[in-house]
Amino acid sequence: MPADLRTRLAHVELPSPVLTAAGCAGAGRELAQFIDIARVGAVITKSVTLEPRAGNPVPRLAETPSGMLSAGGLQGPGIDAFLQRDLPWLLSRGARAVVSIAGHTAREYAELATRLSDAAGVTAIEVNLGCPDAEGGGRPGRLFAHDPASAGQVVAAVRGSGRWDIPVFAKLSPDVTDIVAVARACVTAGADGLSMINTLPGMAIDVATMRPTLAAVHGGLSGPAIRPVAVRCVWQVREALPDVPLIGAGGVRAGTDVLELMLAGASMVAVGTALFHDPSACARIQRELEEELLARGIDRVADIIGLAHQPAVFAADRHGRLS
Amino acid sequence: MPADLRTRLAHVELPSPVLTAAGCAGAGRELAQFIDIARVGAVITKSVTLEPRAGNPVPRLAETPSGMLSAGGLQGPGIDAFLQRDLPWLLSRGARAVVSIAGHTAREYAELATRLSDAAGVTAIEVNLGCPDAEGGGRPGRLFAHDPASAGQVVAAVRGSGRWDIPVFAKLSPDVTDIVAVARACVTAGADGLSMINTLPGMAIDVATMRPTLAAVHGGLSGPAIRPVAVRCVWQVREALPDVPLIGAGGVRAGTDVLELMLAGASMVAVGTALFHDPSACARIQRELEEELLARGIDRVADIIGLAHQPAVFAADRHGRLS
Amino acid sequence: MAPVQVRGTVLTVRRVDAYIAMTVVAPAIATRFRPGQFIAIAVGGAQTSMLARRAFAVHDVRPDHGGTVEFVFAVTGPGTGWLAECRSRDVLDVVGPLGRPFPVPRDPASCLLVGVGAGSAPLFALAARLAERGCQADFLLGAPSADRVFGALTARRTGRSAVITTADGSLGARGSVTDMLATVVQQARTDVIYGCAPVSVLRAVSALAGRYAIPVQALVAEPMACGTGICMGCVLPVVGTDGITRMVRACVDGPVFRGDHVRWDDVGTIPFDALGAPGWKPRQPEAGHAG
Amino acid sequence: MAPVQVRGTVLTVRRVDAYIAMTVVAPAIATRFRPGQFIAIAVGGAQTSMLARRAFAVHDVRPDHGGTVEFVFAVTGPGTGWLAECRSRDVLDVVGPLGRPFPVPRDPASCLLVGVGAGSAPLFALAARLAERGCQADFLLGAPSADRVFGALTARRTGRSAVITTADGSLGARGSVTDMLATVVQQARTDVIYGCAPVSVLRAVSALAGRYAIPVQALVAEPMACGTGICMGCVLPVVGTDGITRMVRACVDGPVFRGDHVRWDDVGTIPFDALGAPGWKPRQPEAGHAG
Ligand SMILES: Cc1cc2nc3c(=O)[nH]c(=O)nc-3n(C[C@H](O)[C@H](O)[C@H](O)COP(=O)(O)OP(=O)(O)OC[C@H]3O[C@@H](n4cnc5c(N)ncnc54)[C@H](O)[C@@H]3O)c2cc1C
Ligand SMILES: Cc1cc2nc3c(=O)[nH]c(=O)nc-3n(C[C@H](O)[C@H](O)[C@H](O)COP(=O)(O)OP(=O)(O)OC[C@H]3O[C@@H](n4cnc5c(N)ncnc54)[C@H](O)[C@@H]3O)c2cc1C
Ligand SMILES: Cc1cc2nc3c(=O)[nH]c(=O)nc-3n(C[C@H](O)[C@H](O)[C@H](O)COP(=O)(O)O)c2cc1C
Ligand SMILES: Cc1cc2nc3c(=O)[nH]c(=O)nc-3n(C[C@H](O)[C@H](O)[C@H](O)COP(=O)(O)O)c2cc1C
Ligand code: FES
Ligand code: FES
Repeated sequence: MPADLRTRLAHVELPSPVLTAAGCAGAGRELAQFIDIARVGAVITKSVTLEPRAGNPVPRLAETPSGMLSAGGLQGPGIDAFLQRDLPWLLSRGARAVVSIAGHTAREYAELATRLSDAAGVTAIEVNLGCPDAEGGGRPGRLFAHDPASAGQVVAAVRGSGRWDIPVFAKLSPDVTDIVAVARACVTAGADGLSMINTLPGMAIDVATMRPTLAAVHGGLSGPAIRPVAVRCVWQVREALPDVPLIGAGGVRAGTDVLELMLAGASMVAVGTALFHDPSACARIQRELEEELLARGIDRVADIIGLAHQPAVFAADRHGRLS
Repeated sequence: MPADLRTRLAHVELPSPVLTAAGCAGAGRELAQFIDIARVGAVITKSVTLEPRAGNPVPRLAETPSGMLSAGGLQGPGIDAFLQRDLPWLLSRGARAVVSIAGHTAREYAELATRLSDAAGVTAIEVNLGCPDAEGGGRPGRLFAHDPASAGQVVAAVRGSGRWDIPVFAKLSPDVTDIVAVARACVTAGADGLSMINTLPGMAIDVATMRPTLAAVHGGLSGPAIRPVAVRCVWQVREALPDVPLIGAGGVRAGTDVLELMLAGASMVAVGTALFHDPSACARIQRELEEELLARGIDRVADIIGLAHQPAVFAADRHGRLS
Repeated sequence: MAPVQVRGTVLTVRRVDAYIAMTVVAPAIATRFRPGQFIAIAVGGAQTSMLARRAFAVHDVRPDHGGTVEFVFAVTGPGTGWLAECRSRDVLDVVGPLGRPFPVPRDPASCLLVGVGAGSAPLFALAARLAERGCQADFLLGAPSADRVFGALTARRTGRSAVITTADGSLGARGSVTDMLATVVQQARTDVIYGCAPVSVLRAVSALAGRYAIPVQALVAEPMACGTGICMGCVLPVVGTDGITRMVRACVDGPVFRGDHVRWDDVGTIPFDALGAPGWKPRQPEAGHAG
Repeated sequence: MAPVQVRGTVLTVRRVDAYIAMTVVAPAIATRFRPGQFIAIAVGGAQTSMLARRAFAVHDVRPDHGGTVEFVFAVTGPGTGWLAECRSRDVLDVVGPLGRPFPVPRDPASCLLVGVGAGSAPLFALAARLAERGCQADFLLGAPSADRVFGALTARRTGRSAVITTADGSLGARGSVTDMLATVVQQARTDVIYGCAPVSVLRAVSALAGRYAIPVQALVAEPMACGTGICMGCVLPVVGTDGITRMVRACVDGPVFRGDHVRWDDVGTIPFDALGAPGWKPRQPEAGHAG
């Protein structure tokens, strides 16, 4: 009997803990050529902004060892086109939509949340805090996610504007000295759950042109290269806030990677960069996850959430040590 | 004619910008079986502590995609044995020794610096700030490198105890919200140069045992996976402090990686994890670097330091754009 | 038809001058393929450190073994280096056919096919399809040197005419395809131009075609990471029929574009008037919403 | 003699039951090799994502092609999986011979060679060397099942005696090598034991040998990342002749250790009395420095 893959996104039930990560699957349309997106836990959409955005010039992407640097600049059609075209399409395919939102000010986030509340069929909102805080002053390039207070303000604004029954997940960045402090601030401000990690700030220099490879100079590092950082962040936040549901992301490429992040404390896991490499990754990973659970005699995927935090004896005792 | 690889470590001249990174080449003895360590720019030794240390239990290492997680716990013989055995051996081979030091308190660092000042032949001191601050209070696991004030205190203590003519490099960690602030504090406290990056905090979970892979639970991520983070840190610090010499490290595996970090602003580049994979990496990388310089018509490696910060036209103009 | 993802067995690997021609068994791709489309291949094996797929224009499809796909490449980096090491019976993860194919004229026309380097590869399947439509194909192929002109012989054998240019003069005329373009267009009385070449060449081709009022279909082979439209890494500014410039994806909306629609001079930038560019404002504010 | 790093061409790849035996041309390693030493191989090719070298005990060296090295492995993960795909004429980056070899008795002695799984592989070169010294070799080989007993035939052909155990009873006695150990030691009047097996088995072998006051030389094949002594990833607690426990590197100070020197029960820990353990104090404070 295949394992029960159902998991809970706050009060919403998902058929699988495997989601697509924001910005790595558009609004699901392209992947639907390769897999049945109704069977994916949910599609986390590309972060949607109030206005259409043309994004950054190319090169926007650079391959790095087991990773990818990207600086797309959130190109997208804006919330109007998203609500008219993308969301209905996703729903028509039977998929669940977690809508990621991005703005320059807490007000913009709030407005986006309001707009989403008027729309039917939004499973959850993911608040992309990895955006420069236009009013933050101080250091240029400072993100909402860099500061507990700014992060909390944005979350509170969204919570105050969105519908009470749409769960709000705050997406954290790993490039902070203390991620737990930011996590706490978001939960205190009303986040139903947390999502981590966004990309790590990185750079590449083209040794032929002797200039930064990306047109935007700086970019975000993603892919298997950063998985150990994602596991660490999920572990730390789970340790501090054991009751808050977490969406883990960062370098997931195989079923065992989902296991790893769930054992660390994630209730759901999002697949990002791996989709560029394998457009059917979500379906494959889900299959691999089922096989891994079967091999361990685990009936319900929900049983492994955070299991690695338990003392060794107990964990081994419950599910038998494999070797 | 081969390119001139000489570079300056503060007021000391090195025959090559390619060094071994702290903790990844012991004190040079093992590598000397494979390469002539006198031809390496310098050997940065494993961080030496006051007392002998047995380190952490195994597993201490875990392979990750294009990276390595490690938590060795600074196993080592202590400063006495180092000065009696390791340093003289290095000098007898004609190698230059940059001695990395690690402690729990600023006093310990100061004492180590004093001991090194009494010894002959120390080319420079690298202050490993990636150690838990025993007196830091607050968050457990807080490193000196996490806080500008603590980092500055350690550097000041070392500067105040060591010989004035031995350059002091402060080694920074990348897991901070604002690495430039820490860099500034170290320079203000008297560091002659900065070294970056130390490992990124990470974790892995063994999906067979369902427990953290490393005995120490948390570890440091190194290897090519983190190179984009290293390039970004070097770039940021160079931008803020253009006159401070930098030792770049993080994922260097090939001659082009040295170029990349030097173009970003490093005067020297240390090779770490790649040595596990290829014990003759330093010699090979040096050869590759010479070839890359030759192909670009660059006579002196020192000319490329920070070149990627210059406007595109100028950089291209000076050295001809390759395609 | 929608692309598919298959595990295709390598059938043959041949050296062709400076190039490698690789044939992979992939019936589902071969049957769907139309000239101008490309495939995206995962490189580096199971534990690969290279996450971006490598895109290659399809050179040819054949019915043997249920359907094979051939592509031609030069080793220019680690991905193509790995591919070059593959041997017969190795298995590749291939996605395709991807992108918008070359549109072909309904009625017989005089077609000029311009290719530079490996960019010539996709032109031969196109020529075959043009022949089915009763079109004439003239070739204008260029490269830095003789060994990097792909398909000169085939062009001479199958084309109505074939002009070759090399930068070092080692084959055909010394110079670049753009030097010969006007001459060839006039001699061949070209009705439509198809091109696959670096952007600088495609720009020149499009400019000249504009002067002669000839339509151009340009295959843009700019860097891509996914090939399937999700990474947004391959955008270029293209003017829509509504006159609005949008940053569109070469892998989905291309790789074949109308030459007069691409803002060649602005490739690599976000033109200030592109939809959603910084400071951009909708030209017709929605009535009633203006505040 | 110091190890070398070479690029060795794969000569043959053979399946041997559940194992793969690979022979690599590496004269400099072959001539330096002594039984018990190992090699460390880089896996995954030029752009590999796998940075740790994979360690393999040398099974055999031969003089052909200037000197070849053979090792035997099972596919247990991505590194061995990649190796298993290598074919004749591929080139591997190999470092070796590494580590402390098996010491051999000066005078003829009755030697028992205990191997589990692929751990049997290094015992045959040892047996040959023991024979040169006029020693007798008895074999005690075990594995989970018949196809994972390596070298049963050779053991029977070349050993004075050979006892096989399998967990499932598919070959020889049902059980593990530790079950048969006392019997074999008594029957063969063993003077010295050589073992290569998991730590749990080596611990049992050492314990039994202790009771019989027989020396044990144990080859420890615990996880390693570099094999050359620089990563400090392979340490285990070993008691020195001065009675002090130190965390020593299996790759440099081993892989062969005296069984009675390894603190088997404490492998995987830092014993509180190990030099430099937390709270550890030198037993003899230096005179005059006590403050
Ligand atoms: C639609 C299309 C069709 C193509 N057809 C062919 C063909 O028929 N024959 C051929 O030899 N080449 C073709 N290319 C170019 C080919 O994809 C690149 O040469 C190849 O990706 C280089 O990979 P590399 O790892 O060897 O080199 P590197 O330059 O080291 O590649 C490194 C990275 O850059 C990306 N990249 C670099 N240049 C290109 C490029 N021009 N296109 C796409 N990605 C790039 C790679 O995906 C990778 O992420 C085509 C490209 C496109 C977009
Ligand atoms: C001295 C020595 C001799 C050995 N001799 C043999 C032999 O003759 N035949 C054989 O089949 N195997 C031998 N091994 C074990 C062999 O090295 C591992 O099976 C192999 O490294 C596993 O790599 P993998 O990627 O396939 O598996 P994985 O288990 O996925 O390896 C992942 C990581 O763990 C490390 N690792 C895991 N297990 C081991 C291990 N036991 N030893 C070293 N590193 C490990 C690898 O280096 C890598 O970093 C020996 C090990 C040592 C230390
Ligand atoms: C090209 C690209 C675009 C991304 N866009 C977004 C985005 O719009 N919003 C967001 O919250 N995260 C975005 N991310 C971050 C991913 O959602 C994810 O958090 C991160 O890439 C780590 O996961 P991965 O390693 O599986 O890619 C993007 C990542 C990439 C590579
Ligand atoms: C096993 C291991 C041990 C290390 N030990 C030290 C150390 O003792 N002191 C120190 O400052 N850095 C230490 N480092 C960090 C490296 O010096 C280097 O900064 C980091 O690994 C990034 O470089 P790399 O990617 O080339 O390894 C260690 C790294 C590894 C992998
Ligand atoms: S290559 Fe990824 S969107 Fe075009
Ligand atoms: S394996 Fe690296 S020190 Fe032993």
